[in-house]
Amino acid sequence: MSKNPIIKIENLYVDFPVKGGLPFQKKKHISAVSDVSLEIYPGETFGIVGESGCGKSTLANAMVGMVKPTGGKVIFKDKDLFSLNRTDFKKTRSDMQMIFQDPFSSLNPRFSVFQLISEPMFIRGGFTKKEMEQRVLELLKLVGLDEKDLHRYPSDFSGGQKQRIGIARAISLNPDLLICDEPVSALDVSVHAQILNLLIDLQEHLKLTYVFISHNLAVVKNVCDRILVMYLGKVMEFGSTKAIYKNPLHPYTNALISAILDLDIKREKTILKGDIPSPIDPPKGCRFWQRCPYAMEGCIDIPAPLLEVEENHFVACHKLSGFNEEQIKNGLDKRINKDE
Amino acid sequence: MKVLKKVLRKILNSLIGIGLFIGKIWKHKKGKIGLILVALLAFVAIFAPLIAPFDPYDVTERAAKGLSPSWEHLLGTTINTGQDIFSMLIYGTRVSLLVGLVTGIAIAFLGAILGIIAGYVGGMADNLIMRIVDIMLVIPTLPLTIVITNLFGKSYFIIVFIFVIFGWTGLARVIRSLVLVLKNSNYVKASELAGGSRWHIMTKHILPGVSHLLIMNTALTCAGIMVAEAGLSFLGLGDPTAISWGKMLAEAQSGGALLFGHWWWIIAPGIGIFIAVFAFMRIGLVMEEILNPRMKASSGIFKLFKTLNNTYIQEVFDGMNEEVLTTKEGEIS
Amino acid sequence: MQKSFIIKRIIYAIFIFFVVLTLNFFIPRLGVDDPAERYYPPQGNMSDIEYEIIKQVTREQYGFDVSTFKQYTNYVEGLLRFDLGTSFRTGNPKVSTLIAERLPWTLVLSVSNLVISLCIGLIFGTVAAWKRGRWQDSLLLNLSTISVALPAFFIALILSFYFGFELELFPAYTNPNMVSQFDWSWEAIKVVFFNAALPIISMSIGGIIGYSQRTRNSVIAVTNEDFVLTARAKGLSQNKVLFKHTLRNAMLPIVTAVGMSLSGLIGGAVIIEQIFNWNGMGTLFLEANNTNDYPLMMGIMLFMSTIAILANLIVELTYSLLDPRITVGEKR
Amino acid sequence: MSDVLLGLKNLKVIFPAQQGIVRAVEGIDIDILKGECVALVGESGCGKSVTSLAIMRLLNTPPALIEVESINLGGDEITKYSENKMQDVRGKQISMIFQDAMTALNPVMTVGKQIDEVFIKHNKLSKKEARIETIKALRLVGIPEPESRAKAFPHQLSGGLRQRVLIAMAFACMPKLIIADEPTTALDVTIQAQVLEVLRNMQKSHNVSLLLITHDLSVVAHTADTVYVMYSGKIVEKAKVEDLFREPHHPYTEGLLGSIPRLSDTTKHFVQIPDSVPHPMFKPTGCYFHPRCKYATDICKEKMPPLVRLDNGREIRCYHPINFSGGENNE
Repeated sequence: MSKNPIIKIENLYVDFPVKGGLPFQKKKHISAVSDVSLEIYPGETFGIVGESGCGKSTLANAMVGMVKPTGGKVIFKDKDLFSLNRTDFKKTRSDMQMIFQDPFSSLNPRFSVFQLISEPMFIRGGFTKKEMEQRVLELLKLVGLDEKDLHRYPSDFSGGQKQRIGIARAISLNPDLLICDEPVSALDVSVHAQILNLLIDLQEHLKLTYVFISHNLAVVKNVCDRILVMYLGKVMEFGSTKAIYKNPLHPYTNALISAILDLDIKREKTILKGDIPSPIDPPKGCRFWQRCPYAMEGCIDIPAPLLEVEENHFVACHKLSGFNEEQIKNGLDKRINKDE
Repeated sequence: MKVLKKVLRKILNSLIGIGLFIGKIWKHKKGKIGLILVALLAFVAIFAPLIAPFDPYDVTERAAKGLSPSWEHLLGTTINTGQDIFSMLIYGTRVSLLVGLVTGIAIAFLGAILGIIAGYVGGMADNLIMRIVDIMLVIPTLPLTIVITNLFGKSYFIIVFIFVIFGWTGLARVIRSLVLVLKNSNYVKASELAGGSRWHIMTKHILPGVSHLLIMNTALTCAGIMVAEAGLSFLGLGDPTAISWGKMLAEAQSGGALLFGHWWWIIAPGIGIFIAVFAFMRIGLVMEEILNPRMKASSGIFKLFKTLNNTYIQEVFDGMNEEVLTTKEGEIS
Repeated sequence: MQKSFIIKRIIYAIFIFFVVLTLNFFIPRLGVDDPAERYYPPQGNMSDIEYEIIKQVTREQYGFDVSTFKQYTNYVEGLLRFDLGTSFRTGNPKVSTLIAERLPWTLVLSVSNLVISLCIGLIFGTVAAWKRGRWQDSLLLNLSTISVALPAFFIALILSFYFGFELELFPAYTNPNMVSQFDWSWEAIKVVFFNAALPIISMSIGGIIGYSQRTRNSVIAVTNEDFVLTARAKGLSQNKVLFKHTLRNAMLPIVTAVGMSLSGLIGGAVIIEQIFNWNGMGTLFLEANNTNDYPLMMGIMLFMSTIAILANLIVELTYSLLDPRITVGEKR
Repeated sequence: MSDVLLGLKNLKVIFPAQQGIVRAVEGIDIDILKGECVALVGESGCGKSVTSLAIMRLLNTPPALIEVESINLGGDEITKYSENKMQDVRGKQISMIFQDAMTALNPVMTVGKQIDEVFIKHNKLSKKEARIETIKALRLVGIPEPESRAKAFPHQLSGGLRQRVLIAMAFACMPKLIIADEPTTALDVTIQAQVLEVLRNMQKSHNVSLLLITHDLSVVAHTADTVYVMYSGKIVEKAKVEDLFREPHHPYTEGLLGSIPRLSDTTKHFVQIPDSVPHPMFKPTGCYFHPRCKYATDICKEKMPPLVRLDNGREIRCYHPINFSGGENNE
């Protein structure tokens, strides 16, 4: 894939100030996204995986410009999103759309299906009512809803159907990039497959590019071409889905994969100790060291660099990158003894 | 021409909206009472001169002071001035309703605008508005009203003004917290992503989202304001020339109604206040039920349980009974 | 976290106090160039020279002969010594002395009102929530609509008419000797009790119903919470679930309501005091209004505001004690 | 049959409402053996949580109306117990773990105190003795520094720790049966694995029976012994866990299994069940699953299939079961 990337993120940082504390005290910050760079190519599905608080949603929000980054750039279609003026920004951004996790709160209960799906067209303007209706009917068919549903309200629909409406709204303006923020995790299990299949079909049909955010590695595996694993705002591992599943190199990815309760394979499981630490003032070195079964002295203070270990497979772990001679002399390569 | 058409359509739409809304209230038994009462009060207030049998301001010509209720004077006359109490009661509707409605609507406007600004714009504007709210909350309203009337003279204009200045704070707070919820909802986010301007989001999502709460609050504020107006008039802070129920009560007290046992002189304005406040309260409460069905559902369920037909329930239960078959594997179907 | 929360709240309260104080200083100066005019309005039979002299005397007496800024700093300085200024009455008594004289009498009414409303309201409300949907509950619901529509002063008039004039059970007007002859003797306390009965009842009817309604809603809301189910699943008795789990959480909104009413502790009884001729802060304020006694009026206003600020502060701190989640400014 | 710990027979729960009657649970039987882990699997609204509350007799009437033939706990018929006697059963003989530990714990009480209550109520201990037991219980579920954690309020603990506190509370008196209602749904994947591990170890080492209620079949795979699959208020299939995963008989179970993505999958598309769960007030005629079932025939639309109990202990409610030796729908 040597094409031009559709969206490119360069060294993105997003910090949030923590509320509370006295006015004269130093403000604390949540480091939600820290030094993330990536490129997404047209037509692919890019997965961002991690647990709650890992910054995956913040990253997605920064991509679409809903959150202003504290550092770094988001370049969408060769335009730096945050240096554009207001009108250009809006115009550029409307080529990116989002599908939300909770279909119950993502549809305005006061809008009919027609109003919901045609809202983006209405905002852009230049459509007659007839055109809009035509297009909405087309979209309804595309996402597997009935024409009769046109003038019904969200409360009449089940979770899965609501999500279909959400998808129809997102694709109504023919966007290039669709960001799916946990599109199935709020739905009933038996509906998951429907929605995922619909997304896959739409991608083929409309030549969409997806950014697929999920906490569930199993879902991501079938859908995504490449995966980015995040933990506490940092990239842990990054590469093609095949490579990562065949050979997870980072201990965290390994744990995530083994946490999937697979029906078929009864494999040895690594269960991580401890909890996800608070994103306020995260660990200085490797952000994962407190829970890492292989943590070494050096992991505490020195952040692990993101290294390309295979072609298109990046890992940030000291176990792979190792330490230099001086550091080894100082005993930084010693395993931290964890009292079991 | 086109603009005019658009404006007219907007007005028509909102009128239809209000109509639908009133219909919703009308469906509730409680709401019906409220609506009927409000309509009645409005009728009385507008046609007061036609309904009232006497001129309530007339203190000169009547020698008959302190009359007991009779067919001529339905509620008797005042002891000290000989005014017709029934006519005063009819005219009192005007002040009560006018002050209540004007204040209520003004508060709704101010509270909604400031609440939405605080919630939606956020940042400095939010900070400023919320600090003002905090300050308003600690200033005692009634004493300040007294001070202001002392400074600028007594009139209903001043009273309405102070009510509005102090009344918006509560509403703004409620609206603000709802706006914060709406603002962070995914559908607003989706709208923003599609390029929706602030204006679009404000008018299409936020304002309709708070409208129910706004109307409910306005009804309840109207009720509260009418009580407060009666209190201020009772203290003699209203327009000294106007006739209001609160002032009637004060006159009854000072005029010796208590002493001479003219209880109707006290009861009549009291009932006036009661009916007016009650009507608006009812509408407000029905709105609250529509907004917040969980709280009222309880009594409905209990009533339902009382009326439920036991044999029907038994039938439902029995209908679920079924045989369980036992077979060997492979012999199925 | 706890400590910084307290400090923050206190700093904020002081800030609010200063704003209120400033408003208080400037309100009587609204619309006139010379504050003395406000304090001593021109009277018909007075010649210009006479009036000028009187104004001059007033200025000197009340410290208006210096610049406005200086007056302001003097005012603030006086406040630090708990000096709220000098009343315009004959004999020029200190505002603070006048307030101190009347305050206890207002507190007799408002504190008993608060205690009665709260105690009875809590019990009624809990019962109504417990008997949700039965007659007790619907009775409360209907009463609450009615009570708002019947203002306290109307109830006061009716009570004073029926119990004071018709039945003559309680005095319809306060005995003017009650205050001057009060000597803590049993007899005197009995007199106070008799005179206060009607005002307190008329004030607390609304309060009782209001608190009942709040308690009921709050208890019902908490009863629907998951942790109440957990408590029941532990096998706790109904009483334990109610008192240890439900009520404590249900109290949180009630505390806010009490705080709100604390701020009206002193100014809330103006009309009732007026009806019963009760010698409290409310009547003092009305007297001041009738005599254009601005230092007294503004002194009382500031005093009331200060009480309200303190009440808010206390409520916030109490709340943070009752609800451990409050002081945490950050997640986790 | 002496090794049956809990025998639930013919439980029916309905919720009358203004618009109609919600048939939440329509006559289900569940047997739980001693020391066994039984899973009750179903989607939201299928009546699985209502079932658990009905066993604890914690459903309020109104809004619920309950009819049950028998709830037999270790030989005693608890349907006949008075409320007082039932309070002795709850927490002591049956206890519960709820889904969301954040809301299931009282926010204004320290977690230690909340566990103390169980010991004080059932073991008649003093406050001090209870605290010692509480700390033991917290240590048992792997909470580090239990002494200081006992003094913490729920919001000061992380999600995983909170869930462990609930587990400690449920195991406090070593009851005969624990009902866990979606115990890991609200947690992160790595934490989920920890908590499931703790739950399973506790259950196995203390030989407690566990009724695991979940919508997630993959949780069931490594935890449960027997699985009941529930759909729209009815049991549609019961089987040993290995049997169920190897050869599901009911089309719904097949669909559920298919929609779980597996690491070994190679195709891009998922096996999908069309449509969604029927509204509990407006259920279809005949078999409730027929509108979504690819094997449905005319009889499925008319008549609810009976529950068939096979001699190998499996139960199935379907006219056209699949994966049968000699069955009609084998591929």
